[in-house]
Amino acid sequence: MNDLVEQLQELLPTLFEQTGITLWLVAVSLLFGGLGGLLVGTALYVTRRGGVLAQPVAFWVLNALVNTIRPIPFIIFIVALQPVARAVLGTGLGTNVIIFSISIAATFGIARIVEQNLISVDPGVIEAARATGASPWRIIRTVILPEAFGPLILGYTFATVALIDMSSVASIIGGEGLGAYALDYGYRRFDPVVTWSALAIIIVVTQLVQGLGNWLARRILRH
Amino acid sequence: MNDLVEQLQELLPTLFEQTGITLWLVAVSLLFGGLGGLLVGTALYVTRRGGVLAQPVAFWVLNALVNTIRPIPFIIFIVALQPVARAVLGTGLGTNVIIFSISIAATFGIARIVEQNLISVDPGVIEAARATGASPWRIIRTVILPEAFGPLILGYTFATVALIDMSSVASIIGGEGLGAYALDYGYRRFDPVVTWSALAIIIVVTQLVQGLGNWLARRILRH
Amino acid sequence: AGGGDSEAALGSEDNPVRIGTTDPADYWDTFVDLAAEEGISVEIELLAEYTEPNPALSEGDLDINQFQHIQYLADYNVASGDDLQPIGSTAIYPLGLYSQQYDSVEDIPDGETIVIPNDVVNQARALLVLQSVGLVTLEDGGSTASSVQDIIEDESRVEVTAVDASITAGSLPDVAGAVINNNFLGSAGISSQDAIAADDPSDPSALPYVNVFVVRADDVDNEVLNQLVDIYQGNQELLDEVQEFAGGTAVFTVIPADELQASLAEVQEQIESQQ
Amino acid sequence: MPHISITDVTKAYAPRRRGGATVVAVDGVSLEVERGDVFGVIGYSGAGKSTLVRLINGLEPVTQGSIQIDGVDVTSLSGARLREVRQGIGMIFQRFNLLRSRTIRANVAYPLEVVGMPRDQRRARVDELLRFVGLEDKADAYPEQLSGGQQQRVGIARALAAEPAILLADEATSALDPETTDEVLDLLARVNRELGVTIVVITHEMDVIARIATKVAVMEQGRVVESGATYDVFTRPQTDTARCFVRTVVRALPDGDALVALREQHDGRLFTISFTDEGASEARVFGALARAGVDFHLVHGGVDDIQGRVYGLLTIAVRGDDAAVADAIASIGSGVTITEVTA
Amino acid sequence: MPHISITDVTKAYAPRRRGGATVVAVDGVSLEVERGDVFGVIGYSGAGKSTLVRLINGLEPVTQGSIQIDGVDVTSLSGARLREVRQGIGMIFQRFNLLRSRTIRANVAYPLEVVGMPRDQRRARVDELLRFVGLEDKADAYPEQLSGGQQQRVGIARALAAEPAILLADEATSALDPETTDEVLDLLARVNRELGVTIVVITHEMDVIARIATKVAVMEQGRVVESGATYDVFTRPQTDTARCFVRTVVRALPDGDALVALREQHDGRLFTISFTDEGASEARVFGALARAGVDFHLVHGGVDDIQGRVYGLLTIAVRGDDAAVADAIASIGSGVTITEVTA
Ligand SMILES: Nc1ncnc2c1ncn2[C@@H]1O[C@H](COP(=O)(O)OP(=O)(O)OP(=O)(O)O)[C@@H](O)[C@H]1O
Ligand SMILES: Nc1ncnc2c1ncn2[C@@H]1O[C@H](COP(=O)(O)OP(=O)(O)OP(=O)(O)O)[C@@H](O)[C@H]1O
Ligand code: MET
Ligand SMILES: [Mg+2]
Ligand SMILES: [Mg+2]
Repeated sequence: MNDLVEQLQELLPTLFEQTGITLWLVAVSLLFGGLGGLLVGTALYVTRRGGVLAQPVAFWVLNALVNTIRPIPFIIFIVALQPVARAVLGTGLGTNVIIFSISIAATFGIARIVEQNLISVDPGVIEAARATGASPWRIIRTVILPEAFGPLILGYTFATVALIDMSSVASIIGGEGLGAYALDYGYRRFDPVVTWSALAIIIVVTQLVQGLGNWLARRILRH
Repeated sequence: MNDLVEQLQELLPTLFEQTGITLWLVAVSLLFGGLGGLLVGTALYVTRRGGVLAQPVAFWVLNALVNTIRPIPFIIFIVALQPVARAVLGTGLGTNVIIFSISIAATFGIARIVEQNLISVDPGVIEAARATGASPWRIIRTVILPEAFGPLILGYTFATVALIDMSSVASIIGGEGLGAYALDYGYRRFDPVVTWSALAIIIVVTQLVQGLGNWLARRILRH
Repeated sequence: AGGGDSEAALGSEDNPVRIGTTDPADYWDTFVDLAAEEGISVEIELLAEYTEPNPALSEGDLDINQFQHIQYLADYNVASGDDLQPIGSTAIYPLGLYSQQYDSVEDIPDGETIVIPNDVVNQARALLVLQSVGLVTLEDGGSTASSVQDIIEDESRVEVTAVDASITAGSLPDVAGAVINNNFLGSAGISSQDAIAADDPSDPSALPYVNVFVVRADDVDNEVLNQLVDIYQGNQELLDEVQEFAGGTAVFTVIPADELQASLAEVQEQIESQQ
Repeated sequence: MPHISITDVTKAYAPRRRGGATVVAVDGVSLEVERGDVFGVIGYSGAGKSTLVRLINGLEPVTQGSIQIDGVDVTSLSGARLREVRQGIGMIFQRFNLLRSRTIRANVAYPLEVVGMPRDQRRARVDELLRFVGLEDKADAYPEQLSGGQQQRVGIARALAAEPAILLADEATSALDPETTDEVLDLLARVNRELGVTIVVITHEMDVIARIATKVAVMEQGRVVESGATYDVFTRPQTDTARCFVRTVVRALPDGDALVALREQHDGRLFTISFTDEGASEARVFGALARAGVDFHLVHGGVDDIQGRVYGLLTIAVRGDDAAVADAIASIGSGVTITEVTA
Repeated sequence: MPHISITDVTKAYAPRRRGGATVVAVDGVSLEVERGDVFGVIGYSGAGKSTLVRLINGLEPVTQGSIQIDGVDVTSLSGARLREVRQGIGMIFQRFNLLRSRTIRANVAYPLEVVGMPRDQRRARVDELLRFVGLEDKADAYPEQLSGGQQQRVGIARALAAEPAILLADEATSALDPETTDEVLDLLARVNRELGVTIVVITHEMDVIARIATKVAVMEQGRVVESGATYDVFTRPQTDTARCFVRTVVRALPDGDALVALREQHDGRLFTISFTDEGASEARVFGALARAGVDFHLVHGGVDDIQGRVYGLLTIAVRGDDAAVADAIASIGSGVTITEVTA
């Protein structure tokens, strides 16, 4: 028991550091992947048949692209992206490459989430906006996205938790963070204290993220 | 070029076999995880404040549980689940254990997707059902779920693609399937032909799954 | 980016030597300190998968790596058309078969399951270990490229399942036996003494399993990198830590670089001829 | 025992944000609805009518007060007991609230499923209801394929499906054309007469009240400011609100623009004649005027039946000798009220 | 040049499922709306009114035919040019269609944002509009916190916000109480009079037509079955549909239950008297009857102003000698039509 406390005390600085890295990694990839997903998801929604910018060909291409990227196992995806990362970032290893890969993978996952949430927007309000002579782009910005904001918050919360999970794969290419730490120093070294203390922090962070998301969505949805 | 064709011809039987395994694995885990997620997600939705079975304590517990399971890196999750799998299935390895682990992980991921889709249901129709004297259980079954059916289809399509991705992690505990095959015989052996031919099938399967989902959702949403 | 300033001399503060490894081991901290004492700045890149360090080295993300044996390197070079070269040896780690339920190979009943690592090289090596004690029979007598698909079922006593190398130790409760790499013994609390079968590091055929420092071909004579090899091989304190991490299985072996390279060439030729 | 008895009921909506204002939608309302009543509730937009009716079947909890149905306090019920009460109450929603996921047929069948009617009986009952609201041909359509009035009719059919003992109708005819409105009102009247269903009708169409409500309550800012038998409220409205509503049906007291227009078109003096079926005949008025040799025109107003009784409020323009007019009026006697429009 | 000219327009909805029936919602409609008209469209529920109006601003593409606004064929426009046309058209939706994500204020501001009005002007304009519809105190509320009528008023304010040259009002007063209806109709009339806005009013409330529409078209099953100046349609309806609608305002021809009730209460013969402001005074009728010593009652009907002109349709019960009655009626002469109700 005492041993445990002692070991935890020793771990603490590292855990703090790894928590910081995880937060940074998730925040940045959420920023990029979130924006990317918003773009692609909205594009999917507006170009679909009956959408405000109906473009069957654009939809088909985007849809196929999303379907192509999403199912690729993340490990393979990271590796496949390394040449691109090297061209863009100058290296194929490390935290920045992880952020790069997660952002791109997240773009396509989040795109589907965004698309789904937009589909639930009441066609009546879109029609009301069309009747004012608003352009499709304005309708997207001022009607479709705001009307879907509550569900979108929940969608992004979902995605954030998925990103935390994804970020643990970071360890393959030398990334850091709580998940990688739990895998490398806990799981692969059979040290349950490390594994579970890192996981405990991940879980606490997740509770906070989800709590925040639920709270925000409730405020926005007002029911 | 000829070599490639030859190699592909040799691979074909294996690829077929692995495709079958993947389909089986995904279908079964979708069945269990999908049902589990429907249960947990619906429970989250109905027990929330203002829900038809508002139960703050039950909600809190479920919510925390989902938040605890979801962020655990899948690799660690599989391993952490092995003792349970041994108790239930008599072994901690193999395809059944993979199905077991994916089903449980999917339950919690799908739960959030379900919850989100249910939140978009128009409160007015729920009220109309309450006014007829329908019980909460009946309202869930005959109003909430059917009203959310279109978005749910898209949510499950999303989840199915995520399952295909998850199933590739199967390889670490000796599972099979296209993803595992791509990783073990392609990626880990630096054989791009294997990797990409397996991935190509995964992508085709995904296109079909997503296409089916989109088509169904469109039929159900009727817009 | 992790590249550092390529203008500055390799090993200086501004352009540290980037070493890739897959072992989340504390001895690397000691190694960094030792190198610093010699005025060489070193950065450790910890990668999770055996598949990562070689492509990263050849692409210039790393300057040197140390995680593999010659057999693995040869397989990689042949498969991906690269030309990475060993410049120093570290140790040979015998690969052992362990069991919780049985004290000897003879006790293992027919039809039981054995797990082995799923990466190509260790899989083949593990199969050879199993064949050497009569648990399986491999097509064409087996080779360093054998996989579970090469097992002749009718002539084998056990089923074999390949899992991630890191899972093998944890799988012991599920199976009659597991072939476990050195990397996972120490932390799993298993002693190498408990092996009920293993290959013999002193056998000449074990030479390809000697672990090596690897660099890009044009860096073979790089002084700084060679100096790092010397530091590794020459410090007892460090070697003790490595041994601890390996669960006591390491057989430290110092082989001249040209012999290593010759052995590599030989294994590569052998692999090519098998295809 | 009244069928529905509302005692001192208040419903307040808490402010959304800290510092926001609490909205008191229903404010200390007491009402008694007898079994078999068709009870009308009228009032301006936002008066609290919809909220009141939602309190009756417990869709919203009351903030204060109690509501009894058949002597049972429903505000204290919950679970299965509350649901049982609700099964006996049909509700027509102002916003229709149809299930998007169900066809018209299945929407109407919903309450029947809830009360557990067997499938074959259900089918027959739904067909009957759809025939009644004139939507047989839309049975297999989905709500968004229907026009507003068609959707409202589905809502009506649904509310009536399970043959409730109480029907709460929130603006049940607001989207309907006159013919359909007639049919729906006839149906409600029949349901009330033949099956003894107690009906609470919320509406802003005074016409609807005149035609089917036996009693009426007038709401203003959450309070009931006037209530009584329909005929009494129509013929002797006490509040400005009630007068405003009454005027829409018995348009007889011209004011504003209408009055200006009348004065432009008619150069005589304007009088209003108000008569009920209790008093003497208005024919006396016309007779007296005619006999006095006074020229007169009917310029506005009319005679209506409120709940089957005659009520008239007419405006006439009179041209002639002042003395003769005065004589004629004086000769008329009681039962008819004649007032000069001086504004 | 007509402001809006609809030529032979058809809108068909394809069946959802293979084998389903095509719904022809609008069927070969031609109409001309002059600049400054208040053009009413009435018709039973499902007649195609909402669909027609949605075709005018291109919310739905026509299946056939063409619609010209200011001489420009809008059915062939798309993109920026169509949007420009729409910016000049305000639309009030039957189902309100308010943005849930915006406060009331921001909902009303929406069309102003679209036309690019600067923020400070916008604020002032929105305040003015909200004052007008009586919702200043709800400016910061969200749609679901408003009653049905309040939501409709927001929709009206929004449609008027950008001072459109054409206003399409789909059941703009269906959820409003009479006072608010009056105010809204007055506003529409003012907007029409003072700003010359052309208004297309879709409604099932004939009353609304009587008060503001200069012309009216009657739709039935997708077709226009009757159209003309409002006064003409009211006084001389040609189709059953039009008659049915007219009757709701000038309730003068009792039938069905009402007639039965009248017969029960009055034992004389029933006559209807119909007169317009073109003809002679109905006073002659009363005078003649009074002089003939015949006892008569006004039992039903009234006098109304349709578009500022008088139109009367009265039912009287007459008791007396048949010969005397015949004499009296014969003595009346032209300008007034008297018919006995024999049914
Ligand atoms: N999207 C659609 N798909 C199929 N049929 C439709 C669709 N929209 C409307 N209809 C049908 O077209 C006809 C005309 O509908 P419309 O909404 O124009 O009627 P309306 O005259 O406005 O009726 P109301 O007074 O009830 O609002 C109706 O029969 C309706 O069911
Ligand atoms: N959920 C809510 N939150 C806050 N205020 C509300 C809510 N629901 C209704 N109100 C307010 O309560 C008042 C009464 O609303 P209610 O819907 O009962 O009016 P109503 O008499 O039915 O009006 P209408 O004839 O326009 O339908 C209104 O001022 C409305 O804004
Ligand atoms: N250290 C490992 C072994 O010798 C190396 C495997 S090859 C990547 O077993
Ligand atoms: Mg209301
Ligand atoms: Mg309509």
